[in-house]
Amino acid sequence: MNQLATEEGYVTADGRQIGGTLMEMKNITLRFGGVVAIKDISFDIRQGEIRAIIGPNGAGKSSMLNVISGFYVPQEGEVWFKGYRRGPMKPYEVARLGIARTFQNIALFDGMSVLDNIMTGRLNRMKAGFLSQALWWGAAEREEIANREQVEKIIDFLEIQNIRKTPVGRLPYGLKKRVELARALAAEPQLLLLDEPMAGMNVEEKEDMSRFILDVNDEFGTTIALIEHDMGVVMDLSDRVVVMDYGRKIGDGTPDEVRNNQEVIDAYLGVSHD
Amino acid sequence: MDQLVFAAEVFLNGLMTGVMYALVALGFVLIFKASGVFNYAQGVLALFAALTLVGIQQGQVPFAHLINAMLGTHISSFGWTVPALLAILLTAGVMVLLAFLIEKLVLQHLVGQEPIILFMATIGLAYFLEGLGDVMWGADIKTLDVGLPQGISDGIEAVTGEWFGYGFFIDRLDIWATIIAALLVAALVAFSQYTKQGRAMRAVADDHQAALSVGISLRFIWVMVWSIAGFVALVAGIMWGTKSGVQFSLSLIALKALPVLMLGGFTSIPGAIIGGLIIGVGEKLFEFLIGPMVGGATENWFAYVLALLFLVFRPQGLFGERIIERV
Amino acid sequence: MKTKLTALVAAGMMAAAPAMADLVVPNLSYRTGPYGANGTQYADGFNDYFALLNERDGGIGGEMIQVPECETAYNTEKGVECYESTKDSGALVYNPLSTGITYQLIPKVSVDKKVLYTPGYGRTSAKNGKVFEWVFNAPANYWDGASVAIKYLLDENGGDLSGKKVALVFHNSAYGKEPIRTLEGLAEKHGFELSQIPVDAPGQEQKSQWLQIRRDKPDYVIMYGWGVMNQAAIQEAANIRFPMENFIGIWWSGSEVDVLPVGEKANGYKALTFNGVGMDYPVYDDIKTHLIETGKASQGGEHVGSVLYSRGMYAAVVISEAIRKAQEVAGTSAISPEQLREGFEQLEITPERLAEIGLPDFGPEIKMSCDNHGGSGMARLQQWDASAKQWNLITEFTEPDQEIIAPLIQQDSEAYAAESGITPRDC
Amino acid sequence: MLYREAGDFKTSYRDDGQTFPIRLDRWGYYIVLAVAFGIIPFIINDYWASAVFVPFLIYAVAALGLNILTGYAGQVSLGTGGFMAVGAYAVYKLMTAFPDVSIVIHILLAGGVTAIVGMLFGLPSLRIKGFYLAVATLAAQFFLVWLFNKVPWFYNYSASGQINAPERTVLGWAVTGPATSATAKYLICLCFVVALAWVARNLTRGTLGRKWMAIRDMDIAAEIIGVNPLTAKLSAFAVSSFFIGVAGALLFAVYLGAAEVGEAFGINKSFLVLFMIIIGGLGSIFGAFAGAAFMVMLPVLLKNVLVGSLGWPTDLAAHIELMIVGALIVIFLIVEPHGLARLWALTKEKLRLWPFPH
Repeated sequence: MNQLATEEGYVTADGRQIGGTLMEMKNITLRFGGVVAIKDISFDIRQGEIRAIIGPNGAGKSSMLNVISGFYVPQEGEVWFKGYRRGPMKPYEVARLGIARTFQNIALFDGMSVLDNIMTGRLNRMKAGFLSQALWWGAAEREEIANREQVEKIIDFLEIQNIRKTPVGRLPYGLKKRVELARALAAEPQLLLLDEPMAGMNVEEKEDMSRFILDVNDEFGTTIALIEHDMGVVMDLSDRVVVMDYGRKIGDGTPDEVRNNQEVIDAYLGVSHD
Repeated sequence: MDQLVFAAEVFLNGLMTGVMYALVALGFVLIFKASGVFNYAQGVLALFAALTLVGIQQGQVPFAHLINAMLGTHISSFGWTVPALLAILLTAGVMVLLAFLIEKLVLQHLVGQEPIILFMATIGLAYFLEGLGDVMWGADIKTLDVGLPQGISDGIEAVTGEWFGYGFFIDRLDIWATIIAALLVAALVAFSQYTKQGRAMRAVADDHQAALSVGISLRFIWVMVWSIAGFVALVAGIMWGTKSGVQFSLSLIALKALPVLMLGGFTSIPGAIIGGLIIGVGEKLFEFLIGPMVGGATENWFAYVLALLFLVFRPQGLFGERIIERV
Repeated sequence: MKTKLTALVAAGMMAAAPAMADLVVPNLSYRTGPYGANGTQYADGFNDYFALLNERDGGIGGEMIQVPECETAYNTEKGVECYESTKDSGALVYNPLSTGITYQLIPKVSVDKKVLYTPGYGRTSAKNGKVFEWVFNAPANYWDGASVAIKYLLDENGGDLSGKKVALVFHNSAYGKEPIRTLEGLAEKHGFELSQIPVDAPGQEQKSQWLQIRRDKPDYVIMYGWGVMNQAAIQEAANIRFPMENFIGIWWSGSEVDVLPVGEKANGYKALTFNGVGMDYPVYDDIKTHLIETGKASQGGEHVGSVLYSRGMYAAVVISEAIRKAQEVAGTSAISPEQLREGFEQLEITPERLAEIGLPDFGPEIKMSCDNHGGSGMARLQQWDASAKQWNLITEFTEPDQEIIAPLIQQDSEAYAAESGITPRDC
Repeated sequence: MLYREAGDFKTSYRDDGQTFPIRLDRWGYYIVLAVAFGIIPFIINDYWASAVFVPFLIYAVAALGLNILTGYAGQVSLGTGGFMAVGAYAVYKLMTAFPDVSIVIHILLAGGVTAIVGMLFGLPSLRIKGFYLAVATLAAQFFLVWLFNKVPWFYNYSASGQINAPERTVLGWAVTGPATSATAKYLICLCFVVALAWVARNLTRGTLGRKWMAIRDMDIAAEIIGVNPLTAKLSAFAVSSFFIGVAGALLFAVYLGAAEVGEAFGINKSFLVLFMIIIGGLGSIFGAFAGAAFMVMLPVLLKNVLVGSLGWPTDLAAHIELMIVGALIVIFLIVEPHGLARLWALTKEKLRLWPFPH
């Protein structure tokens, strides 16, 4: 049952072909002052797969995601993306490499409409000069319409047509999460990071979101790395899972492998650590 | 050598001026800490307090001008004078009443609004109080005298004259201001440490939600904090009013306190004091050393530029809480 | 509903216009803002004198005078608004008591053909009537004041100021900077050393400036201040025990509000003035009977006799005399601004005339002409007596040093003419 | 009944993205323009120009500028007066140095100079946020005023430090200097306002506007989705300062004609323009206009009513005017913290649904 490990990739249980390494984390260590948030963790993310990072509260999952997205710079270790070692970068430079993300506590732009929020996902693709923008003439207008078409596709895909012009601040929680996903997708990322995409949702909303995640992966071929609390959802969605606890990696493999890992079971059942 | 002695004198005077700035800044900090409101009206509160003090002391009839204009009468004064101490107490009472009204009529309706909205509301309040002060007590320049001494301190001049061959100028009013400011801060610290209300105030400053959940009345705290800030404004008003008369420009001292706030942080009482001292000394020394080269009158902007440069390197101010960015 | 509201707003925006027949002399005053305390007294004096003429004489030459008041708060934009809102109602002459507003109005009045009368303030070089046809600033201007002050110091020192140190403490604005060139010229001529000490508005904190004065030990301090700056400076001077008799203020730095707050220690402070002070003038009997007792005095007459009240009244006196002259020249009582301008240019106020209107020796003799719009430039000194709480006149009217001032006026007015494309007229 | 979007279908994204998607709004806009260009110039007199229209138009430009910085990009600034002074002194230096170049070009260049100065003072915004930044911008305010007062080169070494606008013409019409007619003053300001409002609208609906708003709403998230905070904030400072510089240039050259920096461009200006955008509505082009109209007209209105109609003494009226303005600001914030623009939008929303309450 071991499908891992050839550089060429592997085939998942449901028969999808997974490619080579897209991102690789090598011996990452992250500290805040004296507190070690991540301790010497290595793993990889492959082209086209859905990779999950799970672990109990305080395990360091979010910090890990922030390292991947470039918001935190680890003290030790290397981050490789698309075959190049990534030096310390500003977050917006990371975004331009093709990494987009959503946030645990929804980081939408509340003052803007749904449409504008999603359009911000495409900011890096808009190249019209200042004068063209100021006069709304030539490149600026063409670009706006072309990108709007792309965005409308995503709006259709995520079934949020009827709230297009609504200010985001007025939306219910579940829809906000969906809009945030739409914004990330609008950037057409190579790697999509989802920070607890289903936190705080009811069962129905969770089902919707799971479906969208699978569809995104399926239809656009986007590589997805996600953090999630809900074990059941994670196991159903992901191809491979990294398990963290107290900043260490305690397991890595297919959902089935992880489920049977004794250390993981202990961590989730709350076996004391002393 | 002479330059050094002069600089020392300028330094000391800067410290004293700094205390005067800190007095104004203190009022800002108190309110900001407890209610998150950047109270632009603090300067006008000082003016209003000083106007009220003089008015009560001299037995002026409030709204005399308005009454005269409407009824065609010619009243101006009750014809009595009130002793300074009693007048100060009465004025403090007026400030408490004012705090109550501000809470009731303004703040209560703005709970939960963004800080910028609250800030704007206090600007509106400043306009209103400025107009009210003028209508109540008249716009002419008033002399405020509660018995504080003014003028050069002979003792210090003599002593320093003996030491350095040049007698330092220290204003006796400044010495008194320093003593009173020290007492005021000590009283504030004692109040917040040792009384129930003070502890409640600190709790609110730490965490609004948590304080509410343990049954502290936010409204009461706000009234209290504004009252205290009103009292601080009264003290500042007395000092500045004694120095340069009670009139419109008194409210502009707020502008002198803003760089102090930037430097010291909006939430720190020690910050307000240390910040005041740094600004006072900084602007006086700069005027003394660099001023002559660039044509003088640098004090209005220097404090701001100093605070700005400082902030670029330490965005949270001297004692402000460190900002940790999270996603 | 909406149209009604619009109409209401539109109606509210229209300024109420006085009846056209009277002589209209708008009073662009300021009773609020940073200089409100000073402006109030001046405005009262200005209003009261015209009110007196109306009450006692039935106006001037049978024409009643209207003095619509408009609050400028010493703000140039409000000043412009006041000017525009009053100019179409037959206004003859403006006296805004603000150098800033004066600068705004100088170009406007020449287009609108209104007289601008700025006694003791405004643009100094407006004295040159060849360039500034519509502006008058008699009896004295800022440069005259500086010169008279130095002349006084010369007298005090037996005609020799060489080696003396004079410090100029000034309001760091257009107004305060005015005397610098004159004083520089005088310093060169008389060999004294001039130091400049600017104070930024509002100026309630002047410790640095006075510490500097204490260190430098100038022999004399001359001050060009306004508002709270005056009393703060006098207070600080007292604090450092600067001898008050060596401290001279311009006429805008020498009123009761400037010295009273300082109390006893202001005793001996000197200031220039071009008008008389105190109540010892016969005109006050009339003001008492016609205005105060009938309740028609501005603000109940609480400021009658103060320095600034007297100065406001003096401005009104000059304007009313000019109106009289204009009526005489034009042969009609309902004069136009053009005719008033003529009246100003031919105005002559003799000591006899001043005595006649109940103000003997109240101001210097004024004689204007087509090219001299600034009169003689004479001013005198007054000194504060703190125990009696009154100003005493201590010198006679003194001529300024025209040798220094005249070329400066020539130069500045010509520069203005060149900049604005004005061809100076022949006189 | 008439105000409906039903039946007003959009068939392209271009139509959908236009400024006034509802037909009636579009008509309203054209009517306002027609009145502004076709009727007012013929009936305007000096009083209306000086007391109401010209200051309104100029402050509308300044409010648009500050609204870009504060309303769209979320950076509170109290340096508006100082930046207006930069525009005024820049246009003065240009006018006197190159008298043959068109004043329109001078005014635009003055805006450009202000943009550069604005960017310089915008640099600290990368480190300083919120009220700290607001107070920090006061450094610009005080320093610039001091500078223009102190360095004689800026005022061409005139004796008093006042600057005077000489006469300049556009198409043969004097637009600055004493001989300018009310119509010319009004029209030149109107042209600038219309052009700049259109530019502001374009910028705020496009890429740059979205970057600004993203920074305003959540700067960290904006950075993570790829907005460079440096360029976003500095471009906001630059564009905003350009507008404010143009407003300063117009205020001095067209409206005042003469100015002294401390008096005309003091801290009160900064507060006045800030009031305008908050009362009008942050992050709204319409709000800038509404706020400017409100703050320009209210004092004139109050003064005329209190002094003109009720005959109160001017000082009392001025004091009560202060109280009323202050109270109105507070009441406004309590009733509608998002300003006149929101009030207007809510009214329209109600109209759209009328006569059905929901």
